[in-house]
Amino acid sequence: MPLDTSTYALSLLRLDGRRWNELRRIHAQISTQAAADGSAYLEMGNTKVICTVSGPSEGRRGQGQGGEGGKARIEVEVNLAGFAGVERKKRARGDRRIAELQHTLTQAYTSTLLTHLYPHSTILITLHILSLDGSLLAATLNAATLALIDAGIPMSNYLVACTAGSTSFEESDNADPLLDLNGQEEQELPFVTVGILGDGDKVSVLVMESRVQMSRLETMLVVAVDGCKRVREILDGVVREHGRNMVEGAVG
Amino acid sequence: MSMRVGKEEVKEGESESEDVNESERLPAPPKPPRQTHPTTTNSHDYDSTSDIDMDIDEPTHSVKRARKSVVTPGELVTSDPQWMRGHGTYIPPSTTSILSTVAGTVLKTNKLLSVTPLRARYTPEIGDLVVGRIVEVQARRWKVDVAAALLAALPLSAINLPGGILRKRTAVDELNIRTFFTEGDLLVAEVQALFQDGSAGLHTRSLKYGKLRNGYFLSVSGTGGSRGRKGGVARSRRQVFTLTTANGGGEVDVILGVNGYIWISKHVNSAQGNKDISITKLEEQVSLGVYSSQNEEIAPATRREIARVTGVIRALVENGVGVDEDMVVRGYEACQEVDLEEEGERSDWLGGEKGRRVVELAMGAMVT
Amino acid sequence: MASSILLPGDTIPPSALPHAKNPSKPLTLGPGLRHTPPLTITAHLAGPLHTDSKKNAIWVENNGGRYIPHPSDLIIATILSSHPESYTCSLSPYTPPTLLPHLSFESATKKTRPILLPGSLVYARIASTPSSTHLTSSSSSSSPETELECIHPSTGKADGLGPLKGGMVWDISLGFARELLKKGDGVAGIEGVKRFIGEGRGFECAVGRNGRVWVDAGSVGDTVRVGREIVEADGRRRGSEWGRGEMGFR
Amino acid sequence: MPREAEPSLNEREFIHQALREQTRIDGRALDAFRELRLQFGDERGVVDVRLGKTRVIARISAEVVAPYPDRKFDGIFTITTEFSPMASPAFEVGRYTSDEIILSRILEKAIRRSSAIDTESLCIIAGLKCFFIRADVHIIDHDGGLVDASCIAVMTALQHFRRPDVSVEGENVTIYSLREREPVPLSMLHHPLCITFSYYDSGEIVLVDANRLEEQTREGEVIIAMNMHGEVCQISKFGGTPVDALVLLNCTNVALKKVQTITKFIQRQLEEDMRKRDVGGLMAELSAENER
Repeated sequence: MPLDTSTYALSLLRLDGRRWNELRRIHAQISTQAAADGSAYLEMGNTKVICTVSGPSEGRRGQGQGGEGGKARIEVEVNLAGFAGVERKKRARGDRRIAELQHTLTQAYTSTLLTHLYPHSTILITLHILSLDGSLLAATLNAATLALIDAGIPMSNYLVACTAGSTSFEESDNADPLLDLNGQEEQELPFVTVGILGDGDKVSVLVMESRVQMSRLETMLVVAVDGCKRVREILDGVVREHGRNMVEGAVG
Repeated sequence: MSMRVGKEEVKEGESESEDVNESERLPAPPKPPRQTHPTTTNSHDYDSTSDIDMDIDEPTHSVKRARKSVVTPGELVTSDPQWMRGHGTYIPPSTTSILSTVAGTVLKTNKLLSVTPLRARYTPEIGDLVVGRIVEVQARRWKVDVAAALLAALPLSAINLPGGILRKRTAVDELNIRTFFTEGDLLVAEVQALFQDGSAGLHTRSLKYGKLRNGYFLSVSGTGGSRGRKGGVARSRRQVFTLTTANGGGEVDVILGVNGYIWISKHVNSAQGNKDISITKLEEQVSLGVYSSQNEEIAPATRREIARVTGVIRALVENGVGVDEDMVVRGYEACQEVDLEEEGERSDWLGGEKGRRVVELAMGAMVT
Repeated sequence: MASSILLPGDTIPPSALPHAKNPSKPLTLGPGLRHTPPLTITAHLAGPLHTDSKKNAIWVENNGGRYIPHPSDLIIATILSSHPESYTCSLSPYTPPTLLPHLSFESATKKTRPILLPGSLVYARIASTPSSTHLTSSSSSSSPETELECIHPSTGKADGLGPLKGGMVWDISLGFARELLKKGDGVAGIEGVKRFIGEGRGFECAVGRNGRVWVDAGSVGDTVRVGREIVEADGRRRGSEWGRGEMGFR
Repeated sequence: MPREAEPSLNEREFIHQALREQTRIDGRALDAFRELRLQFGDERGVVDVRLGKTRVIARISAEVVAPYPDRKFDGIFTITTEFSPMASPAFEVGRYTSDEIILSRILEKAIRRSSAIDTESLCIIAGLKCFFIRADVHIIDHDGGLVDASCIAVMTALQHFRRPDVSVEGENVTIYSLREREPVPLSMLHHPLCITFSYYDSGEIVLVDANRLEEQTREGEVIIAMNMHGEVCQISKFGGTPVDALVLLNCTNVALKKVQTITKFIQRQLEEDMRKRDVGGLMAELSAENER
């Protein structure tokens, strides 16, 4: 807390020079991996994620065919590179945090993709986190959305995510909301990750891991939903740009 | 305390009224003290895209324009109830508007609206000529990878058994199933049936189809599939053709599987000159070598030309040009021209700049 | 009828055997009993001993948790998947999957057979069980899986069997399910159910020996009421056992 | 191999229809919990929680160990969960299901990360000795609501537990046995509890404390952990059908009321247990004093 609030109260500028409602730079590319059915590379500030999608295809042997109820099964593999953080850390394979992340992505896309169109098949989403500076869940969701669009897998709408925090845990008057926290801010301040479907207020994913007064929650949620809409615009722009190139500029 | 939350009306796709809606539903983001909102920098960069959004809202407009423009998932294609939804679209519950579910171009066939994705895995259709690879041998059928969502099935009863078309399938054939096709074999086949889950049933009951040898396999899948997508195999009148190559390479067969799998091989004159031979004779002849996995002798010059054709197709795909007979022929001719221009040491590699020149030349030839 | 409580290993005294009216009728041993030649009968389940002198039968009543299929049991099965010639069905989580041939419905032919999606319910009879060393499996076939049927094998009539539409399913104990189906009061055990439910209500129901009751009383409210009454009756019935079984946790 | 029975289409359809008519198949109101019963063991820190047919046992144990080198002033507190196949055919020994991962992660976030236990108070000598408090959660019977029941079990057991008293003289640590000194309760900073909301029809119908059948037929869940002072400790909505943001905010309000009710219930039960123990406890203390 002291880290951020002390300077923030004076200058209204955050550690990295942003104002409260500014996103970090989002850079995204799609169709980056020729070998995959769909792929994307996404940077949200210093968080860098690469995602590939393979499928829908016949699942691996011995795992049963597809998901339940004649729908495609979605599998997610997240690989956090050892060099992603500040310190090199060797992570155990059965890391529960990663398992939870995989579960979240699987659940989120099971209800977003139109999986009933591909019975008995499996869609595998593989994510590599190359650099980690906050917004891990949000960045993986955004990257996976782009890669799934590239793979041409039908979805009801964009699933985009963003984080929002608050400068104080307590119920006090002078707490301000913050949009899109970086790694340092995430360690100090309470924050939520919100994933919304489309451009309404339909919340698909909501994860908060810090202790905060419930009155703070509403503000954080509003700011995050607003941020998601801006992220959606940016991602949509990337998809359109790519689409235009594919439709028009065949050569050059 | 009531746990039931009244449903508020959801307005779809009205981006202009979004702000008004939002303030009714959720309180506006609070303003921090002594702070004026800077306008969001990001939205400016993408203003051009929102123009397209609005145009597309007009149903009549959208369909005309959509041939060129790209729609993205969740985008309103039309709210006119007269359209029927096809592939790549969906209608949210309790509305009549059709939304896109993929990024692609709108296609209208009569009253059917569908969105063709920019890129997707191959979706089998009856009558498609596909190149496939056997991945599994079961009791009375093979499972074939055809780059679709599910493996295709090739029943033992749907292949030409040695000894003639009319021969009945026997228990011995079932036991010797691996002598026809075994794991890893490549084959060319036609999609005969589609099953309920969308997987394909194949057959090779024609002399055109069967096991592949004497050549080279190339996959352009991922971009493969239907409706002449850019950078993939286009469905066209002829998927199989023979190319007379230069440099003493002789004739080279090209099989463009609609599924994005391509086979380029030495042309073998098995039935040549025997045009008037009786069907049964032909069958006998077929039975001799048709399930052989042994390559014939292929001259180095032929091998080189096979590689050159492969390079041409790869260059076409890399530069986002649809692959069909016409383009491959033009590409091959263009390649020879580029080769002539080149002086000194010649490179047969058709990547990068040279590939681009070849494709440009081939495209130029098409325009004139 | 219930005389004494047996424990596994107990020997049945000859005095407890039913006094058959027709001495030529062989003694039938039901579940929970084992015959060791020449004349010893031992219990291998715990529960009260029951005898039926008319049928010259003797068995141990046991409210065991796991359903084991026996030929001619009526059960409620859930369709798991469809295959070229049959459906695979589940009777309970611990029972191996069973087969229900597509043609085993009333007036079903290759062309007109009921299409049942996975998750559909059927009321069926067990036609055969895999051959085993069980004493009761006299009529079993050599099929490796339990087979079901939804028609009477000789008449070809459904007799109330077939797909169950709508309604709701409740789980009851196996002993209660047997009790509801006892005494041949109609096929579906509806008379048995009515003994426990207040009069004056119209409802459809089917009792499966695998511990499931299907009820449809028209409206949601009535179905819930009937279903809960059945479940509560089951709870009351074994209430005494359960009350005692409630072990203080130390 | 046992396989968990999927609800049949009839059951799914019926449950949905009933919920649209504000009816639950077990007759509860939509926002009602099942009957909650707590049973304490003879030993301190053992609790048997029953929520309807769901049954969870939690046991707290303490030992003295060396603290982690990077956290010299903190004691250690871990929560482990054990899913037994006796609870449900869905559980297998040695196979981690996503249920298990989610349960352990939620307990971790709700109780440990929100610092329900003051780990600094567990430190005996900085960098050398500290208490290692371990909460073992065993799932005995599974009829839905595992997260809620497990959280209640751990929190109740932590409050019920007494660790041995210690005294420090320089480098010497004396740990007193139960006979020597009355053991001391753990220092708790707050009492978080989890409330799971299950929703249907895109959030139009929201239930608390769903049983297994309702869990299997729902569209999604939101797990909210909070304490009775209105501090939210974690929220988890792992995908599922999207719901309106307002529904989620409403859930936190309901969660607060539920948490307050359950916290008070736990408090009453603990006090009652104390009274029961006190009869003997006071006697024991008196007799010990006499001996002195």
